[in-house]
Amino acid sequence: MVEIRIHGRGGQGNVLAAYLLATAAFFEEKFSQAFPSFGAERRGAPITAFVRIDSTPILRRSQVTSPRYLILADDGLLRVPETLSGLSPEGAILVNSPHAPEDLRKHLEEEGVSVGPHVRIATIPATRLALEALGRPIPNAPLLSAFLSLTGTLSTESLGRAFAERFSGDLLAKNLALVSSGASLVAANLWKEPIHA
Amino acid sequence: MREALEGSQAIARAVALCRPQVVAAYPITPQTHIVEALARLIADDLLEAELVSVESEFSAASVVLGAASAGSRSYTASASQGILLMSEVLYNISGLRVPVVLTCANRAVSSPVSIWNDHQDSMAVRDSGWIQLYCADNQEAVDTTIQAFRISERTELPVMVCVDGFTLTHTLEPIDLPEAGQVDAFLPPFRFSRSLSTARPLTQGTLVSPEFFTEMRALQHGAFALAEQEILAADRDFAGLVGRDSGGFLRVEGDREAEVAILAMGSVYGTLKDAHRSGLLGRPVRLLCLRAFRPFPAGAIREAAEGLSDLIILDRSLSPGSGGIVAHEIRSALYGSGKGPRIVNFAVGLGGRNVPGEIFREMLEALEKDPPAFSFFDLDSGKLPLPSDSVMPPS
Amino acid sequence: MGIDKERPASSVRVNAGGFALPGTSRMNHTGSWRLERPLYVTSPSPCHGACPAHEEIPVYLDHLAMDRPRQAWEALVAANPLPAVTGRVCPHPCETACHRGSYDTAVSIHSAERFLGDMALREGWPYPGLDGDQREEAVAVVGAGPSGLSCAYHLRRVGYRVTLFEALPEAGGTCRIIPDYRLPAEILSREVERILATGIDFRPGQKLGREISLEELEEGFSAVFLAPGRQKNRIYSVDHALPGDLHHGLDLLWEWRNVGSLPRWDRAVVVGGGNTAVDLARTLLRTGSREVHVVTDEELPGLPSPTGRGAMPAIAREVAMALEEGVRIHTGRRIGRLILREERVIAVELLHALKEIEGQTPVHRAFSGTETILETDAVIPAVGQEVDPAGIERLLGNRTFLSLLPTGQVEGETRIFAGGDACPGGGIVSQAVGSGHHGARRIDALLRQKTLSPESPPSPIPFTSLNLAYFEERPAYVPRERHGEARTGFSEIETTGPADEIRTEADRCFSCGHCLECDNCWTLCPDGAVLRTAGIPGIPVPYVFDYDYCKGCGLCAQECPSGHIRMSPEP
Amino acid sequence: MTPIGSRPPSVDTTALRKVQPRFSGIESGHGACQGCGQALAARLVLEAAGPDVIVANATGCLEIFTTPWPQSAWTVPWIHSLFENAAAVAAGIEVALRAQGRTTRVLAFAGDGGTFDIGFQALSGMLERNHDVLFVCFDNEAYMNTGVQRSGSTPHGAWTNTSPAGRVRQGKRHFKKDLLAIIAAHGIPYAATASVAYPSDLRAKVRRALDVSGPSFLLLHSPCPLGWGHDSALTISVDRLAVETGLFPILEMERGHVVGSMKIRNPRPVHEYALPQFRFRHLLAETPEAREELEHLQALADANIERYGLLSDAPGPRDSGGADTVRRGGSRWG
Repeated sequence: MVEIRIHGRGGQGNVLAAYLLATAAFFEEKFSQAFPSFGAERRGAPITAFVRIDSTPILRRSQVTSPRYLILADDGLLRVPETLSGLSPEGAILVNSPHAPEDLRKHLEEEGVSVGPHVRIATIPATRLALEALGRPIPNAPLLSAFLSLTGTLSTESLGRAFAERFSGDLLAKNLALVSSGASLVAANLWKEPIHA
Repeated sequence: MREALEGSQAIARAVALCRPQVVAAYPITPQTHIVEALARLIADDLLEAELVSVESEFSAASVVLGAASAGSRSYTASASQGILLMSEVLYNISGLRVPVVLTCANRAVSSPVSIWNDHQDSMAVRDSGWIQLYCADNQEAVDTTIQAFRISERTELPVMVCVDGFTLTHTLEPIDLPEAGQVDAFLPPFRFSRSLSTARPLTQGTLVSPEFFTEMRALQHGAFALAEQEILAADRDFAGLVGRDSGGFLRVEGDREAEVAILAMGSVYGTLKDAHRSGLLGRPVRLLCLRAFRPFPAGAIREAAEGLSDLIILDRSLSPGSGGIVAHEIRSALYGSGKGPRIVNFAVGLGGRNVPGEIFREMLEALEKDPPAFSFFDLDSGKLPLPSDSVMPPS
Repeated sequence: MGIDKERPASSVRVNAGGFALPGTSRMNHTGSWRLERPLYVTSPSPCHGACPAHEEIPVYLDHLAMDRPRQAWEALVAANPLPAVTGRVCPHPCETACHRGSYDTAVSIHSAERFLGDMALREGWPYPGLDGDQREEAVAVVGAGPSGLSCAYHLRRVGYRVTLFEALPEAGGTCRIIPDYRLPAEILSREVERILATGIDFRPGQKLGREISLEELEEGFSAVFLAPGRQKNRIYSVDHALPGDLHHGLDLLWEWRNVGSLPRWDRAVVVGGGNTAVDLARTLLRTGSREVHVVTDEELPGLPSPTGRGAMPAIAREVAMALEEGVRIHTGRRIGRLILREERVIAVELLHALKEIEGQTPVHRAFSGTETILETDAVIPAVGQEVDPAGIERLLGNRTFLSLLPTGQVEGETRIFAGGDACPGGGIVSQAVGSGHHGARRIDALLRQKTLSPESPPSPIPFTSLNLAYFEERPAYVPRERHGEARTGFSEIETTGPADEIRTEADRCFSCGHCLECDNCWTLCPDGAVLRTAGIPGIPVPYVFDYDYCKGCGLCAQECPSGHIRMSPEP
Repeated sequence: MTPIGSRPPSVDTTALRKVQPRFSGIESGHGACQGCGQALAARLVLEAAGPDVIVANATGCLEIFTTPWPQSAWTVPWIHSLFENAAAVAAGIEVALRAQGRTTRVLAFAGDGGTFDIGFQALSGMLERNHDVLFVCFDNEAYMNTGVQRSGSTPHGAWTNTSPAGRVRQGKRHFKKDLLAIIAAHGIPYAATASVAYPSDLRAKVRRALDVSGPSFLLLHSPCPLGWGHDSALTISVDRLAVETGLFPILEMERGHVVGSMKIRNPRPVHEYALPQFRFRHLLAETPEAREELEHLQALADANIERYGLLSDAPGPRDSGGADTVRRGGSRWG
């Protein structure tokens, strides 16, 4: 089972991101689950959403406390103490950030935030891409497609289908363009591992 | 001082002896006489209190919540629908751990509409976190009311004093009212540790995350263990002053060695005791009168049930689809405690139906006929529709 | 967890009723939500951008509005040591640029400047900032006009030894010939004296190319600042004909200043469109001439010019007053011919003409067949002056002005700087002051071996950055002036405003790009993340952002009336 | 980039907070959304009311974002009971204080749901019984805490999740309840409306309300960037337009009679108000239905202006153009 935790801020569409991933998995006839951290968080406050993907039915209903992957909607979230909590020591973090992973790691170390030595980090400038394409800083499409490309968990085509479930017309076209551009920014299958990891 | 008083008047006088600063209520039968009496005491300057005649029971409960939170001894009374309309606030008062005393003039809950007595209203809010003490007679109602304030203020749990509507509230009988000095000696002036105050500006009524909710609830539940001690201490201490007790958790009377017992709550117990004294029961019977329903005195009940072969439990409320509520709780208290008695649960006196003394002998006789675990004992099956009766109203 | 497991005491333990202690939300650093942070950014105001002397106008207007006139003056003289002079004679481009002008009426900045200048003279306030570390290096400044004085002053402020050479017996330069009705001589003298008293070694009567040479200066000083002005009259002739008693306008103004008398002409024609022409025309009217004409091929100043025609360089307000006083200004005319009897002029022939600006260069055109005759007793050219090349031939080459490098030096030089009218782009006193200040900074940079980035003109904060909802239309201060009969003598026309009115006027300033200390940000932050620091010792700013809690909503920036807050991506 | 003007490292903000020349009833660190109008409004109310108050707060955003146990943003004694009973709890507090001879003032805080709708009965009872309580309704015109559903206060034509704009509907069909008229009918000593866009007016009204004895009521328009769908920076600007269009009249009433209003200096068309807000965006569509609804909204605004005589005859310091003119050096926000 792949367990993913998405960190973002209220109002950025992070719960939607989780739903999109789970929907994409459904299109590949996998079993999936996505849910938010049910809370009273306001727009702008740090929030989390969870995704599970597996090839067998998922029974677990508990929160994802030791994820394999983190998807962060902005690099400032790395400073929120809860963000890194429980991340597998061999886990990986995809961050929406204009900075290079090494710079981010260095910067965090200077601030006393320690990311484990074996934890991999990748970054893509999803906000900039989204602003260019959508005019709004909603980083979902490039971020999710980059994640799928890195991990090889699902195809970006399935992600595109998931987008098509929720969007149409011009907005869908722009999001689909972002899906391809996001995927092209990272090395495909760099983080690939068997789904029963 | 002995006086011939209607139950409601007696309760109002007892409340007044406790010197509440705020009384808030909304009229509902059969509670009205209590509040009317308090209003007269205030009008005649026999009680210095603010009477807030609110626009609903919801606000009555909310006003006493606010008033007690702000550091004033506060009292309200209601019944039936009023208790249910209050129910959201009742949970809130207890969750906030605010000391308040409420008299429930027990009455059935509609529909169908009934203004008459049973215990459905207080039972409906038995999980709201209130201490519930049921009174068997008006003297107990007076004494329990006074004790209730001390219990509530020492435990920071609200107390509901349950008094059968009409049967007690509208019944005049001689009552021994304690002297003001006795009550003052028993009940110190109101003090609430978390009183709203600019000197210590606490925030109350917060949002508690899953991380802490269980602990909050555990703390509230734990307060009921303290409440057990305080109920016993209040009854003992008050008895020391006035020379009579109100039964602690429960009374065990009649033939204490008998193997058959009948348990009742509220005013029916008097009729039961009378039947026993009058020899109407026809055999030795242990008589149990349960006073404390919350906290539920499981230990005391197990002790009282020692050596019983049969225990008849009278319920004056119903959980439809399940059965009597008191019986459920007692059954679970006795489960696993060695060889427990057979428990037979009878619902009686619902919606104010009269419970005569003769009925208890019939119950005892019914024991011989292998009765079901639960039944409506005073049911007139002839009044039930026949299978052939149309469910449609005549056009 | 589990019923029988004892757990170590948690740092957070529940309480009865779930109460919380006051103000404990502070443990929640909501600053982590922020994607953009507000910054207090002081941006150049349009008035500052337009001020040739680079005065920080919103700063001193703020002090003045808050009834701190001395601090206001000190902020003012940080840029311009001659405020009583410029407050009178500057055409105040600041007021033209003032954003308030796009809202109701521009702030009367010059009135404030003048008020502060006068108040300082009256109170005898010394210049601030002269008690810093003194430096060994000596700098020579040539020319004690406004540019040289400004340079000397600013050099003294950073501790240099300064020797100021002046060809004339007195300092003040061309400002000396501004008529008293515009600038009383006493005001100029007192401001000049105050500058000279800052420890400047003043050497009057020392002319470059006469008593001193450039080489001597280079030898004896670490750096040289040349501000010789334009002292040589342009050659004037019409068809090579000249009256025998030709007087140049500038010379007449000097004569009036030094001797106190002028030749008596019943009628006079002054040629030219500059301040000299206008000053002279008005002076002639005041000293007995019955009819004074000004002839120029330019337009009246201050009018919208659809065709790119050149306007008179004279100050628009002065031209307007000259007209009020009776000076007859013939715009779009040129003298085609002098009509002489003997060597005396009796009339001039006027032609329709115009001056057009094509690219950077003016083109003069005249149209025959439009001739008219204007009778006169004198023709006085006031057509401008040139740099006197004496002593600086090496620097001039074949040019008529001193050409500067971006770093302030005269082209081809490393230690010789220049400013004022001798360089391009001069003409008004505040420009001269500004060029002196600029030269001082460049000299300081050279001597300290600092690199100053080439100064790009400050880009003023746009009008749209202001939040006008917070401003109210308010009547502007109108300077009091003598009119009609009261304006025939040499008493000052405009008077310095009363303190309360000037203070009120200063308060009309929008403080574009500067902090008004209006409390908007402090009042309107939903997160209480703006803290007021005004009045707290040791904190030089009126507010600080508490980034521990600022969520970056941008409300403060939106509601800042003066555009002083800017949202910037989180670093 | 180098932050210009960021906090100089020597500034001790904790110490600085202690010397702020104002009373802070709500501390920083609360969890309100960026640009929350209600957080600002509540702080302004308490600034004017001062520390000698007790607050009874209804369920809603304000309650949630200020009190995630064990934290509290409040520095005044504060109690939250339920959604619909803030007025009654406040009444109880007030009688208790009266009984004890304490002079602390009692405030009840609720959103529009807790005032116009579910809390209305308790409010009416509190007013009728003449409790010395200032009830402040933070009116953001929908149920925001539960995710933007329509309330009795939602204006006509506004989108909410339960009054969506669609093929045959243009947002809320019904009108904003004229609560002030209902409050007025109680004949209480003082009732007023105010807006966060005019803090001076707002605070003056809080003080005036606390000056009277007996019940007083303040309807405080406070934008919700989330629920109204506007940029978080525009909270004040949008609410200024609410006033300047006439959609939210600023009024003062004594004993049910209008005794004062904020005149509108330059009335703005409602489309200017609609433009920055998602909840009205459908009214700007190029369809006859949208146009009609927008005209309807304009008519409602015009009707308010007419009904209360809101047009300004001459510019004045208390009209919509002059009420928040800056004063150099602060202190205008009296």
